[in-house]
Amino acid sequence: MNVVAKFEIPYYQCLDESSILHGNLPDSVKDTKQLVKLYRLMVLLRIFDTKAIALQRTGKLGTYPSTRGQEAVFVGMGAALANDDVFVPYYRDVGTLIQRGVKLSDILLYWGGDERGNCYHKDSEDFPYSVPVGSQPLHGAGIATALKIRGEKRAVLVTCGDGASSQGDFYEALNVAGAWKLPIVFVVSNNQWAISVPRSAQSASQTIAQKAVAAGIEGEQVDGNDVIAVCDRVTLALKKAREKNEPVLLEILSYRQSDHTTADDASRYEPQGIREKEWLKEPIGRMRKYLEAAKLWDEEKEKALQAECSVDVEGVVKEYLNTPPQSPESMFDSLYAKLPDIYLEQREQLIQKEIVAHG
Amino acid sequence: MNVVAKFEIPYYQCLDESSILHGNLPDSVKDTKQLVKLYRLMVLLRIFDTKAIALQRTGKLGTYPSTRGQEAVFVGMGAALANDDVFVPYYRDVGTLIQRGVKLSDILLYWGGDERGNCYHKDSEDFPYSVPVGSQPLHGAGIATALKIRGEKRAVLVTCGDGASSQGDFYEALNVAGAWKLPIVFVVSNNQWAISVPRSAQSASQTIAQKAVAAGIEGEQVDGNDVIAVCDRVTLALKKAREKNEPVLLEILSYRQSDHTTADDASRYEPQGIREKEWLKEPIGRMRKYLEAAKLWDEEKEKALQAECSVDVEGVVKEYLNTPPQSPESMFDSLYAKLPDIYLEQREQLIQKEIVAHG
Amino acid sequence: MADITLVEAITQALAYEMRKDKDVVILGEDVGKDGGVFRATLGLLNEFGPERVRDTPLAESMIAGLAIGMAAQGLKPVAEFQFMGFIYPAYDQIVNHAARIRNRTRGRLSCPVVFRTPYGAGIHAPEHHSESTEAIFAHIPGLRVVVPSSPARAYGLLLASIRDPDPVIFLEPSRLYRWAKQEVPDDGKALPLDVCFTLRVGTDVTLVTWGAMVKETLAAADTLAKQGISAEVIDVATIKPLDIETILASVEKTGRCVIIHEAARSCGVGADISAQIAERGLMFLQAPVQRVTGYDTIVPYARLEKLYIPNEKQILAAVTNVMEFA
Amino acid sequence: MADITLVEAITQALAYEMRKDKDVVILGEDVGKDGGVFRATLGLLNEFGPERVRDTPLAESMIAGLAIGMAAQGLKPVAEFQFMGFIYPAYDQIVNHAARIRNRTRGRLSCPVVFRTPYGAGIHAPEHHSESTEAIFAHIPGLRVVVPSSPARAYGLLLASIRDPDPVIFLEPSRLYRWAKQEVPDDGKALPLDVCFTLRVGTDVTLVTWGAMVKETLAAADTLAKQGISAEVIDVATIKPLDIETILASVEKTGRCVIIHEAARSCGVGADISAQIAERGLMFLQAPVQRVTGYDTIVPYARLEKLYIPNEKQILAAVTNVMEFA
Ligand SMILES: Cc1ncc(C[n+]2csc(CCOP(=O)(O)OP(=O)(O)O)c2C)c(N)n1
Ligand SMILES: Cc1ncc(C[n+]2csc(CCOP(=O)(O)OP(=O)(O)O)c2C)c(N)n1
Ligand SMILES: [Mg+2]
Ligand SMILES: [Mg+2]
Repeated sequence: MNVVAKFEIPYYQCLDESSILHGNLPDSVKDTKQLVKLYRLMVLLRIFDTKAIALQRTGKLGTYPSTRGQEAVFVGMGAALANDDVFVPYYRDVGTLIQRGVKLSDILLYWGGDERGNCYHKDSEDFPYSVPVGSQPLHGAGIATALKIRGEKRAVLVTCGDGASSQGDFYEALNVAGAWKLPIVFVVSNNQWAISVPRSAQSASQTIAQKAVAAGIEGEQVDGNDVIAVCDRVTLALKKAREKNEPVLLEILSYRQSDHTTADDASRYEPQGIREKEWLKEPIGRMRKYLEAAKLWDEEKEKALQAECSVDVEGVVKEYLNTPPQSPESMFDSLYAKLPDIYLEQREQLIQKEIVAHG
Repeated sequence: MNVVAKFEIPYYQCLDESSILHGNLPDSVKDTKQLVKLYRLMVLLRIFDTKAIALQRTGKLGTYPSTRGQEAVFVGMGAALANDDVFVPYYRDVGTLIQRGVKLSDILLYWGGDERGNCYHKDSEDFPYSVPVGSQPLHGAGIATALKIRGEKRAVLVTCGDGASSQGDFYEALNVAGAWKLPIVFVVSNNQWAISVPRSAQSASQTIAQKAVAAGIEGEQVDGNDVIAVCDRVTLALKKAREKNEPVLLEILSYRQSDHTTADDASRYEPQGIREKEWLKEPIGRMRKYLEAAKLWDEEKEKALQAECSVDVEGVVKEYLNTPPQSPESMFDSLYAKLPDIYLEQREQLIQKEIVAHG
Repeated sequence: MADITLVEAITQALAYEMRKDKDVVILGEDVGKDGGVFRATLGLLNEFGPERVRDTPLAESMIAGLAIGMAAQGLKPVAEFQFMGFIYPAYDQIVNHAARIRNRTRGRLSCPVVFRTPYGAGIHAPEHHSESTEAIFAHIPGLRVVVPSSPARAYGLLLASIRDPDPVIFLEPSRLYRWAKQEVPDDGKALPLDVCFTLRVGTDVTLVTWGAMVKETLAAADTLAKQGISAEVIDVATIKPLDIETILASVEKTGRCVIIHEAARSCGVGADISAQIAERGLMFLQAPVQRVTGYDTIVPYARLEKLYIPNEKQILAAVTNVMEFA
Repeated sequence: MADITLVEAITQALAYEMRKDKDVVILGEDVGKDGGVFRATLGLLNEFGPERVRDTPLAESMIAGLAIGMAAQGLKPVAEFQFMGFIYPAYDQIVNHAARIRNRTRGRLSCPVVFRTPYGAGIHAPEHHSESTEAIFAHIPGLRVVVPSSPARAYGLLLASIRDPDPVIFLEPSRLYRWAKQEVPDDGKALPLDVCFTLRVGTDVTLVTWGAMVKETLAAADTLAKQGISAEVIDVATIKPLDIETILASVEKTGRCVIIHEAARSCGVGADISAQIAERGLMFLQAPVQRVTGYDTIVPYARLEKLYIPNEKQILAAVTNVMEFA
């Protein structure tokens, strides 16, 4: 017996569970303004999240998936992206999206059941949320193919959950990214659950990062409660993608501190005590403690931030609730570049139906 | 940075390119009768293969995929299977099938365009050829699930090509086999080509065996020109599957010494000289040389075998050519357990159509 | 006996058959502890254990492929897809293998699988949770397609589907999951898999429908009755094979027909029914068959979905059309 | 100018558009050096290089998913599936994403992809190489479905499909790939994507067909002409959106209609055409519309496939039926 191939999966953390920094601050997050910005965004996210859930509970929003506990994952990724990179999100991300110029009110609009929540700004090349789990890594690979064909030095960041890593499309995307040397970074936000199915039941693989081995690309695990590590590892991976066309798979480990969505009740299946235990590693408190120790943050600043975020979120909610409805015929108006004539009659019937319904 | 996981991919060979045995004969192939049997089957396979291609060229058979160069893979696997294991083949396998009680004439019938080539013997639980590349590993996993639910100590062997290892279904099957600890062995017969696409263009992974890492199961590479190694590694893997519910992925390396099928022309894309170079490792010559050195074989035996196989194959061809045609309505008769009444009219029309056509 | 909902009738049928037949095995995403996102498999893990109620990794093609292998071994898998919009990754396995294994082996192997999934719009869910694409299965030889629309029919048709030796696509209208309750004796009695259900007998017009649209259609029939129009209401229920005889007999009697379905109009199952009536019933048709269907557009997100779904008014308007045709 | 076959016309269209528009990129299995298993992309790798003529790993969902991402970036991918029986793993990506990206983003992103694949039976290939399942795409809003049946139409329709800003399923009848040759000027002129082609003008009966069945239908029209029956032959060519007006106008003129397609009968596209004629043309129909179709069974392996495919005799019999209807 000879050994023909060997692999190792590294794990990265900067700020440990006790908010102690190991080594120096990495280049990408060295700037204190950047550190504070990451923190502020995480706080905004959590306040928004709480509000969104409240809106859902009072019938003002549809099903909504909480980001609670995963703030560092999404905020860290968003901060690592360059403006002209292309982002392909999955449905749980709010923190990256807001750093891509997407309005929080649009995110509410989306979950409120209005397609216009996916419009973003006109020039955005980012994909909207993709609901079918695991379908978006291939879109990311396609975008990366286009960027590479054109010789542009831009990268793609595509995200999905741990459950998504069981989908065939996920592996196919990793594989082609390796085979074609595509400028793409795959992030699996491993929050330990796919609705009621725990990570351990998804796969016998010790890590999700090692799924990269199947594609002959690099894979690494990152502490997803450590926004510094997340931001840094994603930054480096994107750089590698942009400059060397080397795709990377990052498994970012955190914990879903919530039900799967507002339609779910995790108490049915989540063993007691885990959530509380995992809470000790939670990203916002960890970062705050670090910032305070570094004299970059204090109680007063915190209060001001909380107040500011609440006001912002209230404004966002107002904007959301005041959005005028789409016309019924909008159902047809983006179906094709130009609606084929044979569907015009249906479009007309639809308008009549609406008039009758409200007339 | 910590390392959280490490992996190694082993490579197995018993008989090297010069027919030198490294180490002792493994237990599973120790018996000299077994050695000779493996050789004889490989020779039969090659004679059959040559005949099948000739039949196709003269319009007596449909498209046919040659097994030339891959005899050790299929013969070795077949010898490793226990009678009550379940086999799920892909379309290129003849060598395992004949060891499963499938008649060579049935294999011709199949490629001759007759579904009855998939009937096998009534009690067979084996799957027939599956044409959609990469679809069969999931069937294997399903069969293994059934065996495990019932607590039976049987295993499943499922095969596919190197191209198939790019399909999502392939990874999904490996993954669930690991997650559910299924009694299954996956064999990838890596003949270096998927029609015109070379192995190197399928995936950046250094080996296909390492795709097992993604699923948290064992993976190994085996010399596919060495029937002893193939038989032994498959035997051991099946034992592991049966006794410990530990799935294994075996990448068995050989070379496609032919066009993809009779419908293909490899000279369009196969670089000159490779095939000849690879021929030096070819399994039948390698084994013969070993057997001769071990005084288990000689020119006379060879002549007798060749003659015997040719006679056998002629018989098989005769049986094939003399098979009476299926009735037209057979098109309907296995569609459902009982054909729903509304299709009876179509069935009747079909019978009439046939009568008109020949009347 | 308490009245139960459609989804409870599903659970009841699953439990009944699992008690009776140890080969019945459930698999799907979140079917275990969670009991499925609609609670259709609630309590089954507790009663039958994790070998027979299997939470799968998240992969629909895998769910179908596993079920096919299990079924070939004589198990009777009931595979759940979380929503019909997520069945498409399994389309290859279902069409290329489930529907063909028996035929491919001339009957040596078979595929007694039930592929269950919630289906249809109207529950204010996100995109892809509102599909009604029964037509893409109804076109495929070798499959059966079944759509229950009441607790009793859900129970009886699911039992029949599990017992059927061939693959069945079993589409459960999620809008009706908790709509109406009904007493459903747990007697293990299956309903036939290729006979339409005549829910109302009538003489003036035949309303042909299935799935959640049975609700609006029955409401329309009530309204019509008040207007003195006697509507016969047929719940097709078994989309494939399609019992066209019952429909034809009704249309022969009434001379008029409106077909109602939620799926997009073009190449929907309604087209096939209409075509068959036109082919075989032209002589007794007193007006062209009308279809009231979903639009040829993507089901909109929650805010507009109600406008997408055909409503009673549309059905009444179509009936007026066929009644007034001259 | 030499006459060329249908498959050569495909190559000619691809080359023309790739020369004109650098955003056109080809991807698929064996499309490079091999030129595709039917040689539809022959020579393109040499002319346009491996960045624009891309051999992919073997995975159809991947091919579709890549094309979607590439298209959102403004490329115009032409993705090849080796046979229609292997398009099913891509069904999810096509239906849930390609068909919906524009609508999902209210027009911000779009999906100008052509999904090409050989289609239909009659070439003595193994299982899964003979599919005609256009109906499963014709039902899906947001897609176009195009089927050429002559070299000239293949050329013009493929150019139009590549230039169209929305996803097109382009089905190439493999039985016709090398059937008839025709002069096809390489002038870059596209044909319209939503207009039927009237191949023969006639007055007694309308024959509606598409794909490989155009061959048998034209033969039947010839035979009918000899019998004194004047048949109008319509090649639908663009299955979705469907130009029903041309068909209705013809049926209004002839009063009789036979629809011919190779796909299985139940829920085939013929049903939708028949239903639309029944809805809107009942007044001028002199006989029930007849469908001549493939059977509701799995296309048999090579030995029996000829019996599966509708033949001229069946078409003539159906015409006799509609002509003699009273
Ligand atoms: C293809 C598909 N199958 C099933 C679902 C239903 N579903 C929505 S989210 C989810 C779990 C996803 O888990 P994971 O990928 O870990 O992401 P998370 O929600 O935990 O962030 C499931 C099964 C879906 N949206 N798409
Ligand atoms: C799903 C699917 N896609 C495409 C094809 C067409 N096809 C048949 S064999 C083949 C190559 C398979 O290569 P590999 O898996 O390496 O097996 P090999 O034929 O080399 O033994 C292809 C693309 C198919 N049969 N199924
Ligand atoms: Mg998760
Ligand atoms: Mg190969």
